[in-house]
Amino acid sequence: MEFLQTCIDGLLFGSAYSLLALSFSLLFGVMKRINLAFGSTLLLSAVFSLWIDSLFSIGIFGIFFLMIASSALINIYVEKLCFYPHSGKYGATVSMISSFAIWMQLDEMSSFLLPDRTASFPSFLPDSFFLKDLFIRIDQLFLFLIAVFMTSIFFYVLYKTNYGLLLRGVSFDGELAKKLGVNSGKISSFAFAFSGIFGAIAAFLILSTESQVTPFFGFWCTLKGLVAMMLGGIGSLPGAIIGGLFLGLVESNVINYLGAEYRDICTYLILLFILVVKPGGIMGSALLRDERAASERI
Amino acid sequence: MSILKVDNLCKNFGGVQAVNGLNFEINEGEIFGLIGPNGSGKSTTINVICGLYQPSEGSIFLNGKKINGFKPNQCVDMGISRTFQNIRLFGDLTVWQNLWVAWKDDRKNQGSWFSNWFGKSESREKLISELLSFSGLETRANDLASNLSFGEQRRLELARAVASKPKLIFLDEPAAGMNKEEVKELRDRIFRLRDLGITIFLVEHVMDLVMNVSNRITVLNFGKAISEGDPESVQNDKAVQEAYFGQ
Amino acid sequence: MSLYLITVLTNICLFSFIALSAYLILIVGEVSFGQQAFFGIGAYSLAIFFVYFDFSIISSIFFGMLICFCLALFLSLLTIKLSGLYFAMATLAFAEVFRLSMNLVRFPIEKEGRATGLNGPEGFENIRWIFENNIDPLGFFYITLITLTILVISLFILERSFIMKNARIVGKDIILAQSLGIRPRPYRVFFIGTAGAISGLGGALFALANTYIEPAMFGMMLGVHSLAYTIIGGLGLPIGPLLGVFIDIGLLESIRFLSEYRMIIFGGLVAIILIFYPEGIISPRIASRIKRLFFNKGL
Amino acid sequence: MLEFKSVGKSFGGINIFENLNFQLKKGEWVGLTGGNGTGKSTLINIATGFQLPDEGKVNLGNVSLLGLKPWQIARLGVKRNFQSVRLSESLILRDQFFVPDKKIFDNLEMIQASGIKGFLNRFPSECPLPILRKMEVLRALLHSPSILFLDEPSAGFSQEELHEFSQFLITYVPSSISLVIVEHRTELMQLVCTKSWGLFLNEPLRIM
Repeated sequence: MEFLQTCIDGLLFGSAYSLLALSFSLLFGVMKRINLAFGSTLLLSAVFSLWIDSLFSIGIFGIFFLMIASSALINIYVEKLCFYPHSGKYGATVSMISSFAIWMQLDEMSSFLLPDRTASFPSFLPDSFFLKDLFIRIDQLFLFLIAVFMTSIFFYVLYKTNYGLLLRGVSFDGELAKKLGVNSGKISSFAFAFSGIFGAIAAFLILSTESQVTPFFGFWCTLKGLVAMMLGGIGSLPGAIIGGLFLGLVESNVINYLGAEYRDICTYLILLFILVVKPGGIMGSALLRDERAASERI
Repeated sequence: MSILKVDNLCKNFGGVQAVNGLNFEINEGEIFGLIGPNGSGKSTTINVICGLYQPSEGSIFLNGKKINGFKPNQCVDMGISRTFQNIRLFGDLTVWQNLWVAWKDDRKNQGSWFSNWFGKSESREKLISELLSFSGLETRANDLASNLSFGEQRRLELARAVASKPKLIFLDEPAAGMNKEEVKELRDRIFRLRDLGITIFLVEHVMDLVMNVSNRITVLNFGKAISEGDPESVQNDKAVQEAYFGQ
Repeated sequence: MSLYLITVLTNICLFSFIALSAYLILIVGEVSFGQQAFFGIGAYSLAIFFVYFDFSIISSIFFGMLICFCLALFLSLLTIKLSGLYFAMATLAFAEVFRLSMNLVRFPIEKEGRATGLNGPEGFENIRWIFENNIDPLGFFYITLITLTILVISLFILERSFIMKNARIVGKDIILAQSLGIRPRPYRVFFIGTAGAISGLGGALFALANTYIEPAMFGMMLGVHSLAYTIIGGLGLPIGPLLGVFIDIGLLESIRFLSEYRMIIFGGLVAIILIFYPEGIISPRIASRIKRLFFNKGL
Repeated sequence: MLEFKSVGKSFGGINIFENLNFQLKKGEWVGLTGGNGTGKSTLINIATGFQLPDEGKVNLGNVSLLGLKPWQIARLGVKRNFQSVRLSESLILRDQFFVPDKKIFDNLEMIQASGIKGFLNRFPSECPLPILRKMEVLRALLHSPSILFLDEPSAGFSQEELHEFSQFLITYVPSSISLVIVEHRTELMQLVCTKSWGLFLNEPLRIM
């Protein structure tokens, strides 16, 4: 029963990781780029919304929508500054470093808006109930349900809408899509904004279950999203979901059986192990060094 | 009336003159052939006109409008589309989706925000199903493009070029690697496109095809036009024979 | 020189080591998020050998570097098939495992009446070599400067050898390298190993300078910073990373009067520099131009 | 020397070639021609180890090349150039031979006579195409090959440049080296090669 309880806790919280990993996977799949500033855009949008709330008291829904809007805008800013100018073979590294610099910038802005280092975040439905012997927090359950709902929206947008289709086209062969007349600049802005919106919803849910925001939240989001994506397998959207849930499961079990201080060690050990043994992650298939060299057009 | 006019087009890559002072004019509704030995600048010409490269010099007019320095997507919006020398498809999209990606809405600026994003457009469904039957791929509409055979992929590429509703299509070596039967089919398809009122710009190696379908031909060598005229006169031109077979 | 200036200069030298290690890995075409681990391992090994086992300072540093070299070799063999983001994440995982386990290891001792030794997140205090030997900050700055100079000079010598040239082809165009008969793997393994050792050397000096180390010093921020230094500085010559460190730490310090907005300005500045110099300020192309000016080899 | 035995290769359901057989003897200079998509480049890639055939054997003397890595094959003396010139944009030509300086000085005469000398201090973007192609051939020659594959070496050449290039090959490629020239246009082969092969889709290799 105790095991079941930890697993349920892990899955419920892991769904948040899944959302973060999906946002990452979207960008990596489309742009083949890593956006290190991702977490800090979420942090900044959260802090900014709280700040506006403290001035005009816009309420929890106001915060929610403001976070979505500001996160989308900041993501487009990041795209224009760090990703749009860099293309080509070395573009990946350069834009990663560039986004790192912007990460610093955004984090600094956040701490500017958050002078007390921590602020309380409005929580919703802070109740809990027992299902037989299982203790379940309503907001966590809500987080899980929203995550499932958001994931279906994610897939709907990607597979059933015009923009989603163009996005997948660009992700398969950006050069070709450009030659066929797809405005890839617009599509990549769209991808960034979309992942920003998506991440903002995830961040909102996470923050309100934790009911506070600290300056470490940005870094935490980036790392957890990256790790969950790598665990599941880069570029595979089901992989991102499974990676997130798996990460949640591992963490809650490690906390329960080994203690909280072992949580991150075990996560990283598992990540290292999976990278070495099955580099593609749980679901994906990685293009390894030799295969990549072979598939490159000679 | 001329649909495309190229005036003194030059393109050099770091000292290498790929295209050097090219002039030609294409009339609406004709099939124009561009031939020349490998490395004579045919592909560069296409790429410059389609907006992949900036011309170093000269100007390109489409329907009398200067399109120098347009981005590829702007060129497509102006009604230019193309196929590729090496087949390039979106391998993890279905045949149907491949056509969809290339499809352009007529009412681009009138459609509401919602219909641009989510809407099913009747004109799109209609055009795509027409294209599927045009290329003989009706039964394979929901297969992944990467599972098609060579010939089918070529046909899909051609159909995809038509999906953006172009006025002018560039075909970059569409017959490469095809056997006689397939070349014949391709010829019929090209004629059907012409009958639809689409102007065709054909770049080929396979002489049979070019000589059979083109109204006019320009022969390129070292980035310069060395001969132009109707197929017969080009075939008999001494300069052309030299360029192809040496002295 | 004021004490403040000396501290800044010493820091520039110390961080140059980790930047140079990131440089070597970037040359063979990889990106590592984990150089901070070797910086930390160097620091911790020095502290352990010096404090627990009373090794001489030279042999402590040497064994620290050796451990870093071996671990880096091990890591590169472990990740032999990985590249790009996969390699970066594997190194990050390795670095984080190291850092977090240092949070768990506690083995405090008392030495000459002072608490010292491994002590989890509270860190390793009282590595008192500079006090025992009466080395003032200026003296220590000279020590690091001389070490760094020797390192940079040997990298310049390496630059002219076939090893570096081949490594650069492996990093730049692995297909061409293979078609010329160059075996890519040894270069990769050797360079990652050496990078580990260099980073470890920097870490050891860092521990001596600070007299106090804690796991939080060796977080991911340090590793990504070292990458940023190298990318901004450029991959052309071994002084590129140094220039990067100088710009970062130097600029950070020089616009201190804007303290509140410092990172806001600097972050944007780096992004803008990268738009105009995507290959860094001393890019390989510029390095070639410099070589063309100065060494004509009679050809 | 180099032998292909019933080699087959297909990409994603498309047969590039099947049952391909040929033998390349020592010192033979062969031209290989064929249309687009007939697998000329694939053949080079298989011979130099960058791609694996689906079936068949590839032997160099008594050594099977299957399963060897490209660098191992290159060390056995099978060298190649690339269709798109592979020179690093950020290095001047002099630094792109990738051999010890001594070897460059030993072959200085050849480098000088081939007309590259004036360009040794320039970046590839500052050199005309023929120089870059010669540079690639020279680089391969300095790595002492026994078999050399040239993938479309004369694409984009003018008539004079082509003749100069063929003269360059005849003068500087030692006759002990087997040379395979893959070309669209047959001109260079006619000038240089002793025999030529044609590769056609779905047909076995035809000796012309």
